[in-house]
Amino acid sequence: MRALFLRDLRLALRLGGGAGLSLSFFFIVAAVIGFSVEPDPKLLAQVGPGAVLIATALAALISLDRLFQADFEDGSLEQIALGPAPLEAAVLSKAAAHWATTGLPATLCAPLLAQMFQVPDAATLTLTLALAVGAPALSLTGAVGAALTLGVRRGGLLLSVIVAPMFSPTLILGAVAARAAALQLDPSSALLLLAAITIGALAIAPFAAAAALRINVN
Amino acid sequence: MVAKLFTASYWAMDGWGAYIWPAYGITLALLIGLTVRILLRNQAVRRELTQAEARRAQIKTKQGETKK
Amino acid sequence: MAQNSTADDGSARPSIWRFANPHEFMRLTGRLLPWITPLAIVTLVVGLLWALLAELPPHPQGERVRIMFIHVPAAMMGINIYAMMIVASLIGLIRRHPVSHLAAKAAAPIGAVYMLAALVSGAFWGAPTWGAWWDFGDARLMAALILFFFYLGYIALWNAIEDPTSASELAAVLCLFGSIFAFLARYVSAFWNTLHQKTSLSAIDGKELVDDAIFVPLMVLFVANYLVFFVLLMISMRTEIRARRVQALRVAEG
Amino acid sequence: MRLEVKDLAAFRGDRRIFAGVSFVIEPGVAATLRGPNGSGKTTLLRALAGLSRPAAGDAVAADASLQQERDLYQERIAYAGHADAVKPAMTPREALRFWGDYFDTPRAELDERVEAALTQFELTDFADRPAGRLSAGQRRRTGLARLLLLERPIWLLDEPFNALDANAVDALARIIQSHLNAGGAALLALHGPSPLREDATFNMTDFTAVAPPASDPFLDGFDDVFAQTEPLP
Repeated sequence: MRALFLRDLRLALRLGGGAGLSLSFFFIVAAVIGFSVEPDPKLLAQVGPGAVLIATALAALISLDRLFQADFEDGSLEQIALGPAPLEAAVLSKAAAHWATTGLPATLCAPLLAQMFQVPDAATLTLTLALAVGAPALSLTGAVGAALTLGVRRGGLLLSVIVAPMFSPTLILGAVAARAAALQLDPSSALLLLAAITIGALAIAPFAAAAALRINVN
Repeated sequence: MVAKLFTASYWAMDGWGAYIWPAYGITLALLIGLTVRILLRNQAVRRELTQAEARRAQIKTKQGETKK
Repeated sequence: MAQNSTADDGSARPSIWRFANPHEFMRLTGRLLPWITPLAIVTLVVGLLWALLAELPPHPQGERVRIMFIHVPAAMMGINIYAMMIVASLIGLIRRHPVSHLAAKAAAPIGAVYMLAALVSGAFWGAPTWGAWWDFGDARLMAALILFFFYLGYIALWNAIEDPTSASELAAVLCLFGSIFAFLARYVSAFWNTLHQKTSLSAIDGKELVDDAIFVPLMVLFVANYLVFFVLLMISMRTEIRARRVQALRVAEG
Repeated sequence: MRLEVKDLAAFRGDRRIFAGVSFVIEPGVAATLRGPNGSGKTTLLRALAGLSRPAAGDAVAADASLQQERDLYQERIAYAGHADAVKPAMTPREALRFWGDYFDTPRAELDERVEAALTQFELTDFADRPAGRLSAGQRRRTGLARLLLLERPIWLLDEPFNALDANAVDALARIIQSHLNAGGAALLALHGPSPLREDATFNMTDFTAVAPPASDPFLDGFDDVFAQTEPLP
């Protein structure tokens, strides 16, 4: 399982410049949202957390399409399925590798981006915490979407339509947490629920994705 | 009760008619559209099926002849 | 997720799964449709006329309550149909019965249309009441919107996959896994209200509808919509079963 | 290791590919699977590898049954399909090291076994060139080299010799032979002649059922319902 995680990380670094590519996409999306909003500080501070959340979700969504497709095409997925580790574990390590190249860098860069939007410090801290807790759920549910659309040619669009509604609870709670912190209210309940969603996804997503892979790989 | 239908005030619905009637209208339009689509697809598939069954019957009779 | 490793022998057992055999289902629905269809139409017409013509008791909403007669049943149907799809998908995966997969596939467009109707009528209710056609803070409208997207994703997945057996199993996995988030969305968007209190759709419609003059037509419309759903479901399923039959014949020839 | 197949049947969607497949491969035997394209050779191999669920029947590797103890069964099987499972961005050495590690080869022996596999398949002189720049034959050999790392008693090989040049075929034949001498078994799906002694040959044509699948719920026992033209939808 660790072998698969390390291999995926090495491949991500070697092929797409690893986190670099998804990170630049993350910044581009946030910047574009920044352009398209009147640069009034009060407005930007409110839009900031939303921009960061949208950028994180899109950065994750874009790279989900190839999560299993590449291995499926060159036969690696078959061998992974035949391996000693259960398919669920393989899904977990692939989702972890996906998080490491999209969710994690976005979480680390969120404070920087929040400053660009003049988001108050309390909200920036909470937003980063929310991303740290919530971003893995994006990779896990995304892995299920990627496994479901494996057999579909050019399944990227279908993948987004299927996965976007699953991102909604995490994105809403992230925004609520940031907004609560900005209003000096207590964001802990939203953060706790975010953690609950991620843990729930951690428990269920591997089984759903593995079931979908078994259907597609036969 | 039905006579009320012809009074203008009924259709106005205290001024909210502009919201109530479209709500009913669109909902019914959606439902009718759905029903029509389902029935049309049902017809198309039934036509397809009768052709397929006919083809199958032909093949069966042809096989029947070759066996004799 | 049910791990169905043992092969199911597929023979029609004389148990309650009798209707799960396509042949039985066609015969059963063939007998059921002729009388349930007129019943559904009559109930719907009666319900609608009652909702439009009834003398309403004094109510803060005034005439706008009539939109509730459309919005509440539609929203309920949208949610209950998705619940039915979850059960059908579960049965389809565990008992490996293609007909229950087809039930979920046939129910999806109907559920999507009901959800859309709920959204539209909700917007028409919201416009005069809060002056906005859409309110992202309203938990019920947000849940309806997200569930509507799940319906679209489910239907899109079915159409994107050629092989009917893997399409049905993948759609079932999506339906079951997606249901967690559809359920979550219902409660998550209520969190916005913790930030600033304001009346919203979800706040009012529970209590005010208990009054008899409103409750009875509402119930009639509930029953009418269920009947309409069953009629449309049965017709769609008969179509789906015939389509699978055509496919099987074509493959057998091929 | 002995592989026994009992009455295996498989579907592709509604179509029955084969049924009643039964044979035994004794240790030390390399059986050949022949049959025209599309007759289900690959489907049978994938079913025996546990990749797809057979519709009926079972396969037993020594004492582990595919249907009951799938994981135990799969630990005895090594499968090499048409695709080589080699990432273009990885070099043969990295690929083999990854697969060895993934298949739980003890870390201590891993490097030594990878080098042995590289030399046996004559891959040493381009072991550090990314697979994307290797020829099809070289990539195929890298894929097959994985078999040596796994040390699995039963080999299921899907047309292993195509895209290989003459001496690569001999090298592979020698490797399979040494695997057999060590008590292993192998099932090869082949088109052309086999460079190995053909101890047993099975032909897919005797397993391909012509009649439509009996248990397809949408086909059998359905005719009367559709015969009468109902007015109903």
